[in-house]
Amino acid sequence: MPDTSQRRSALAGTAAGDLIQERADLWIKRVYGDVAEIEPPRQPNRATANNGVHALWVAPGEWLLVGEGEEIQIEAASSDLSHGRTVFRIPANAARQILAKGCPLDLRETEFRPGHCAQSVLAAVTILVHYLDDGEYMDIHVARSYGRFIHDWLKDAALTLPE
Amino acid sequence: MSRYSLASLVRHGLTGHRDWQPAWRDPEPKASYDAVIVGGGGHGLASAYYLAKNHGLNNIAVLEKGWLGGGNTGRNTTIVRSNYMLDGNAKFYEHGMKLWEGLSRDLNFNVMFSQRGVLNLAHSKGQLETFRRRGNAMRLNGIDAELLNRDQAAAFVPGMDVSRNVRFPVEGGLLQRRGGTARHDAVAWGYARGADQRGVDIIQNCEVTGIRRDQHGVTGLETNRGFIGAKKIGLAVAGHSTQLAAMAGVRLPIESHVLQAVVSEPVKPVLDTVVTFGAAHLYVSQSDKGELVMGGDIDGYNSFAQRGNLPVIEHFAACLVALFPQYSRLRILRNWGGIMDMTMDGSPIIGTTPVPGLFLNGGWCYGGFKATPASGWVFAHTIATGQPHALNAELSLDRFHTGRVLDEKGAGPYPWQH
Amino acid sequence: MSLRLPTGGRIDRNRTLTFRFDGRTYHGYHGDTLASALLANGVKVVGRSFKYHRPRGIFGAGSEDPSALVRLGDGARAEPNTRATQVELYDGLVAYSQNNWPSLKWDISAALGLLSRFLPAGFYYKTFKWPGKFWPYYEHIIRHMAGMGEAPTDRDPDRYEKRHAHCDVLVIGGGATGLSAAKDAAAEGNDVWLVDEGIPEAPANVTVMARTTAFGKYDDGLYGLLQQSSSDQAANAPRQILWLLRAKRVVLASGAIERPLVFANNDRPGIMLTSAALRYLDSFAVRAGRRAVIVTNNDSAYEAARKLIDGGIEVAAIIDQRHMAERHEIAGCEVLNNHAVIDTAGRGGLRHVTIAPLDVNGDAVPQAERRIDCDLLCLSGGFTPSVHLYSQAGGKLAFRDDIQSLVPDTDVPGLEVVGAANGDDIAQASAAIALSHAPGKQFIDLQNDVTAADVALAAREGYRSVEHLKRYTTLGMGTDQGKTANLNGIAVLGRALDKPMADVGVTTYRPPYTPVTIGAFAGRDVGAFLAPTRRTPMQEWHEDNGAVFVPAGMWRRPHYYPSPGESPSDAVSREARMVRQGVGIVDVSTLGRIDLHGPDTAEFLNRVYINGFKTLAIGMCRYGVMLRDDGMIFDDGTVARMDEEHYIMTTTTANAGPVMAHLEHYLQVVWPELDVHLTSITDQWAVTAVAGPRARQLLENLDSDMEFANQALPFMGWRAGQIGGIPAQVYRISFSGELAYEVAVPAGHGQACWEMLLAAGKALDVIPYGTEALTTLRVEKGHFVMGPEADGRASADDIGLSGMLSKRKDFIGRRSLRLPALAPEGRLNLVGLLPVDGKTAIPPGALILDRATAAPEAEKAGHVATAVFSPNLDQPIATAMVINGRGRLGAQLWAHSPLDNRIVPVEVVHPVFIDPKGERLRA
Amino acid sequence: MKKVPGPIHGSTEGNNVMLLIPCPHCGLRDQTEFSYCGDATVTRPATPEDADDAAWIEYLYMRDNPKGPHDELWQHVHGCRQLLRVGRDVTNHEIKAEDPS
Ligand SMILES: Cc1cc2nc3c(=O)[nH]c(=O)nc-3n(C[C@H](O)[C@H](O)[C@H](O)COP(=O)(O)OP(=O)(O)OC[C@H]3O[C@@H](n4cnc5c(N)ncnc54)[C@H](O)[C@@H]3O)c2cc1C
Ligand SMILES: NC(=O)c1ccc[n+]([C@@H]2O[C@H](COP(=O)([O-])OP(=O)(O)OC[C@H]3O[C@@H](n4cnc5c(N)ncnc54)[C@H](O)[C@@H]3O)[C@@H](O)[C@H]2O)c1
Ligand SMILES: Cc1cc2nc3c(=O)[nH]c(=O)nc-3n(C[C@H](O)[C@H](O)[C@H](O)COP(=O)(O)O)c2cc1C
Ligand SMILES: [Zn+2]
Repeated sequence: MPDTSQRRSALAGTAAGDLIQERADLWIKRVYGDVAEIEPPRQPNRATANNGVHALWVAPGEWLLVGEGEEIQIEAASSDLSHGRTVFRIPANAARQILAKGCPLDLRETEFRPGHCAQSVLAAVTILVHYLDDGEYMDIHVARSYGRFIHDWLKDAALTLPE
Repeated sequence: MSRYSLASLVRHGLTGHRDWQPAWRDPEPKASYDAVIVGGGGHGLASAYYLAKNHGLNNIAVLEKGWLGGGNTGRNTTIVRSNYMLDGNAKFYEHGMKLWEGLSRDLNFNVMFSQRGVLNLAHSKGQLETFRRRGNAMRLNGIDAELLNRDQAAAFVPGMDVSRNVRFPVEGGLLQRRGGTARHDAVAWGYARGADQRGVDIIQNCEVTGIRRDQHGVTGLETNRGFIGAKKIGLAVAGHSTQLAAMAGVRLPIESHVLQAVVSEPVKPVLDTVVTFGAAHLYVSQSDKGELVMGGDIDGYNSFAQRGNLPVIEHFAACLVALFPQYSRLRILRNWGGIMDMTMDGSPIIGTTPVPGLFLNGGWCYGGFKATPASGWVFAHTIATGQPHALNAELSLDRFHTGRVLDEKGAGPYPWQH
Repeated sequence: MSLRLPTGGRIDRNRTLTFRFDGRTYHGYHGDTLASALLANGVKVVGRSFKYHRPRGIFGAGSEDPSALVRLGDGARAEPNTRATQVELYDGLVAYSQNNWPSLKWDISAALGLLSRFLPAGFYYKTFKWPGKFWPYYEHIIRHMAGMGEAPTDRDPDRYEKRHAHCDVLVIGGGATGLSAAKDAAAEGNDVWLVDEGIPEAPANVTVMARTTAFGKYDDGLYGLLQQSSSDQAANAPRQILWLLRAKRVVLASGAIERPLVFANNDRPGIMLTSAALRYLDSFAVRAGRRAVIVTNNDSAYEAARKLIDGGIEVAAIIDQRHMAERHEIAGCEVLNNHAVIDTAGRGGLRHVTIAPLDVNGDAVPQAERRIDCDLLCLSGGFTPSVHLYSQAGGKLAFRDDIQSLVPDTDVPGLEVVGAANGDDIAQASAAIALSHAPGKQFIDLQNDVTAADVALAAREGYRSVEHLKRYTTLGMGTDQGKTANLNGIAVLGRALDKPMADVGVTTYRPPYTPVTIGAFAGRDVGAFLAPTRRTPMQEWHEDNGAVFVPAGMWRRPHYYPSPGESPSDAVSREARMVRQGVGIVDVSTLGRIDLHGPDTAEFLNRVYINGFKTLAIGMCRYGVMLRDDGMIFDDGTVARMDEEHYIMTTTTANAGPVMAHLEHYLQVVWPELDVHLTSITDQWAVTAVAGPRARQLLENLDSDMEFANQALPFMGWRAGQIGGIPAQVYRISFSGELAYEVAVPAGHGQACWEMLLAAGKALDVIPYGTEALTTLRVEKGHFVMGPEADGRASADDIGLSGMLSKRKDFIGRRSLRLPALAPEGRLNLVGLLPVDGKTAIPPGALILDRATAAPEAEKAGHVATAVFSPNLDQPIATAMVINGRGRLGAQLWAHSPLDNRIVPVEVVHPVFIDPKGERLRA
Repeated sequence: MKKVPGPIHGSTEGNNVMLLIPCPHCGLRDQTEFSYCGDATVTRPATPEDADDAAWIEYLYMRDNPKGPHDELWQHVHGCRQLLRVGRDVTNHEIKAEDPS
């Protein structure tokens, strides 16, 4: 199992921001078919959480498991993506304003609520937005190779906040 | 019919321009013609003109459902070039280029053909090598071509950003100096006037709704103005080729897509050539009136709507600002779209069809304006003789039946990727 | 009394602003527009017209104004063709008139006016054809005469933003109608947006967007809005914001625009729309003139006259073109029915107008003409509903005779047109033209200098469709898009053709409603954000160690790593030589990697590749080639079998995305019965290729639990283990023809692994190498790649891969191999080339001919695909695609590169230059 | 096992038939999240080897290209990556609401 503490961030060498935090400690797995160990959401655009492990719907019969602590072992086939993604955690309010500058999702509070998730596009890059249940933060996932680009983009978009 | 000249302009000026004659007549359709061209765009009108001029046919008509030149002829970015790589295309377009060079005088109508050069920019070594191959192929076909390095490109297009620290630095480009632009509407009008003078009936507001045929071939056309008999029918209805061919039971390897264009507000001369951005899709030139005229990729899905959506326009703008950051403060004045035939190999189709007497001129994709004179020339030949001209032999519909396609980009049978 | 009234208006008299126009200093107030401030200062002429360079003044008060175009600002912030009526005044504003030289007052080109009788619409089509070579000179002059303002020459320093937004109801237009619609919609609990070009009132519970133009209606309920920043905005705030608003329901309350009337010399500064004169009074407390005449064809003029009089403007007369039994009375003002203005006079302003009664045909009776002194002429030709967005949305218009205008006629789902935009509450009007035979020009389009005579000429010459009229005369093609001109153009054309206006038709309405800044469309997609850049896990190392980069799709890959003082070609040769002689490492993390899971994966791979995959054993890899269904090579790569139902596929860098989409397409659409899951794992892995005779030695120096001996890890095998504590997979795959391995570790450990490899190879003189050496090595080995050799037109047989084509199974593209075009005879084959003299470089991109001179008719035999200098053969070599090439081995041909005047005799050889038996890679 | 869902039903919510593409999984989404994949009525011969040249050429190259309702494939590339069948009127880009079946 990869040791996340030694993982080199795709943002290494860049200045960290206050508003936009990288979640470098997550493990991520894409799982296919029935997952017995965790109750995944059956509905698209939804995430469930059990014991710090989030299960996000990503495609019919496919989920993304995202965890903070010990990686859980599962029976079902899966692809490890722990190193393949860069995840940004942004206060929900700021995230809404920043994402509006490049992402077509309807993120109005009435439409996109805690526990929701959605895949979309930001500046021509595929993203996944996950509104954490606490209602305070959104996580934004991108493929690692785009991590630096999206980081720069988000930081630049945040420059003029609040407006 | 009076000739156009400086002298005639002065003479008419003195009489308040009251005596100018119509550039073309507005005749009622006859019961039948030796040949009927469907589509009063540049291609249809040029075909009629050369049928009359080169082949002596004068009992012919052009049927146009709307107004002359209101199709893609009236809505394109007016770039004329012959910088093709594959022989089948290169020789044909180069013949067109030669016709362009004498067109204003031939038609006695100034089509404002402006050989200001067409520069395709390369942004990587690999792209430059691809251009090198194309340039060499052009030169071996007797077409002018120059490969410019970055400094030469910068000198050729003053004001262009060739700095290194940009997302897509300019590495050089392929230049065809004889390429350029022309006044698109004038091309339709000039051919219409020339054809009309030679006896061709140009009939506007006449929509073809059906094609009649018997066991020997075509016999005529149903139109909203009644049946019109025709021994031969030439289709030149860019964007609607599949619809018209289907009226005669012919299926085509074509899909209709929308291509958009925009113009900026007019400004004093700033850009003296045609430039294409190689890293993404944008071409830009400045019209004689002063607008920057821009086009790029198709919207990417089938459409007959003659209008497109914002993402493409946003992309044009981003590319323009990348090349010319100083134009960022100019404004877009108007934005429109045209419906284009996109073929499965990105090359046009001119020639015979499986139906005797029915001829097809279509599939022009992004690039049929520049083909107008050559297309008319060889289509007239094909209609008059029943056989393709040497220059359109490879552009036959038949090539799809053998798989011998003419795929300039190697993109395969996905029209939205050509 | 000055032109500015002491009270009234929406200006703040406590905030005096200083601005400059054409170098002179003026003052205005906060709340002014540039136009109102100029008027207040008595400035009448603000520019020159497009064609005849006639003086132009302020004609309207908003976006409809065709003529008050100025250049705003200097240097990098200069903004040509800016409508003075829409510029909010700010302190220090500078503006300049346009289209004149040497000055606004004395403009040389205005002399063209004298020649104008020889320059009717379309004159350029009739002349300048002879002599042909002179056209560039004529064109040069025409171009310089045309154009309007001057484009800035420096990079735009401002920032633009783009925003996506969503709402229930969008109300366009903040006039009385729009406001009440917005209030109603908000009361129903909707999320309501109200946008207006100006500064509308702000009702409660409504998102009000001032200075915001709804410029376009696009598919899917998408409206493009352009929001202009106010002059008070924070310094880092965006200059403009382009909103992409999706509204469930839209209320179009865009009002109506007043129409001018057409008569001789109707373009002088001092002539303006009545509604504009009222706006200047109401909003800015500016009198547009001291003594006015109003000319009208409808009742709205009378109320306007009262308001002007109340505002302190003397109204000398109301000239009503209508033939009416009864005359309206207005105190202190002469009212004339059945009269028209037939001419005007005044230099740089208006001095008097000439009026005359109309005869029964509506023609002026010149004998009865008379003059009225005035410095303001208000035009009141009726109102044209602003139906632009409705028409863009596909709505159809109908002509309403009573108001002489086009109004909405059909339903557009989701869009409701209300108020004046719908033709409601608009005064009845008669035709806007009364023909006079006065000699002056009767302008219809004030910006493009299109006159009634031009329209008549177009009709006479056969340009009778309204669309022909537009293109022949340029009517309505200016920056105002004919907002005040088009209807009058239709009226004049109707007269010329003797057709009712309703039958003339209207030109197509297109976005944008008012011009939109290119920078705003580009938004944030500028600079580094023009397109994404991808970085490999080792990118930082490459940057820190002097790599020269080359773009590869969205990536930037190390091209080569020059040593100090080394030329690029020397660096590449050194790298390629070192790999063949020792060992080198290259970052190949950019190759696409796809995880395939599921019981049917082997079957699926078997259908996707031309060669068989069913026999691939766990622990082994296989090279495969994919075709498109048209039989052309699509991609190549390797597949490793990880487990019973788990495989990993690699693709080329450029095709990673397209291959994924291709696989998904076949899986979901063509063979939905196959149970296979695909996931892109390109980003999960950092992959380094280790190549060269010392590659195994290098790996054996690592701290690893894996064994790399031939028996333990044979050619095309793979193993998993760890390297220095990092989990790793090692694949024995080679593209260079050397003994080689690909070492894959999770991306976060990529740089650590790379550094470990370098350390383990230190004693072996390991070097990092770039893509150019990679190219050299693969050309030496005769490997084709997508692009140069397989360019989308090459079949497997062309490349010499027919041996790989499985005969035992079907696969994508197989059926096309039987098409006549794919029969081998006459096709281009991949071959190698050597210069006959053994030393002359083969020009890249050269064409191959079978003779030394290129007669234009010469048949081409093919082309050079990739040309390199081979340090290992110590001579130039190339791959080429040559017609029937495999049958021509040993033949001499010529590589022609006319672009740089090179012709090189070459010998056709087998494409594999090094180790044709493949002993090195199996070593 | 995955299947291409049947024709998709455009939303008529708010009386606003739109080209927002209705992904049967993710809901109404912006067109920029999708890529176009061509005419959905084109069917690949089940056993290509048995198709004659004419049938194979039909499949590869010939299209109806109707001017009106068009049954087409879009892939939700920036979303669930499923290919969807969408009925769209190509004369006005409206995605048609169809009877659920
Ligand atoms: C935005 C855009 C930019 C372009 N840029 C360039 C460029 O820079 N350079 C270049 O070379 N090419 C360009 N093109 C392509 C070029 O415009 C076309 O290929 C060319 O104009 C086609 O001419 P045409 O005469 O065949 O077609 P059209 O001009 O479209 O004429 C066809 C005519 O047929 C009529 N018609 C259709 N159906 C019927 C019917 N049933 N009955 C009667 N009449 C009918 C139509 O009304 C139309 O007038 C561009 C196209 C577009 C849309
Ligand atoms: N006397 C007449 O003939 C006459 C003519 C016109 C209007 N009116 C009266 O004026 C009253 C108000 O009419 P109304 O509210 O329909 O129109 P209005 O002209 O008062 O308001 C329209 C508003 O829409 C704005 N606008 C137009 N297009 C826009 C766009 N694309 N983007 C952003 N803003 C845009 C304009 O700036 C303007 O503020 C009515 O009661 C009517 O009777 C009378
Ligand atoms: C080369 C070129 C230049 C154009 N310049 C202008 C222009 O200066 N002003 C304008 O309003 N439209 C201009 N147009 C666009 C036309 O107004 C019109 O939009 C286009 O011909 C398509 O027709 P449609 O919009 O009527 O469908 C130009 C079009 C072309 C092809
Ligand atoms: Zn989806």
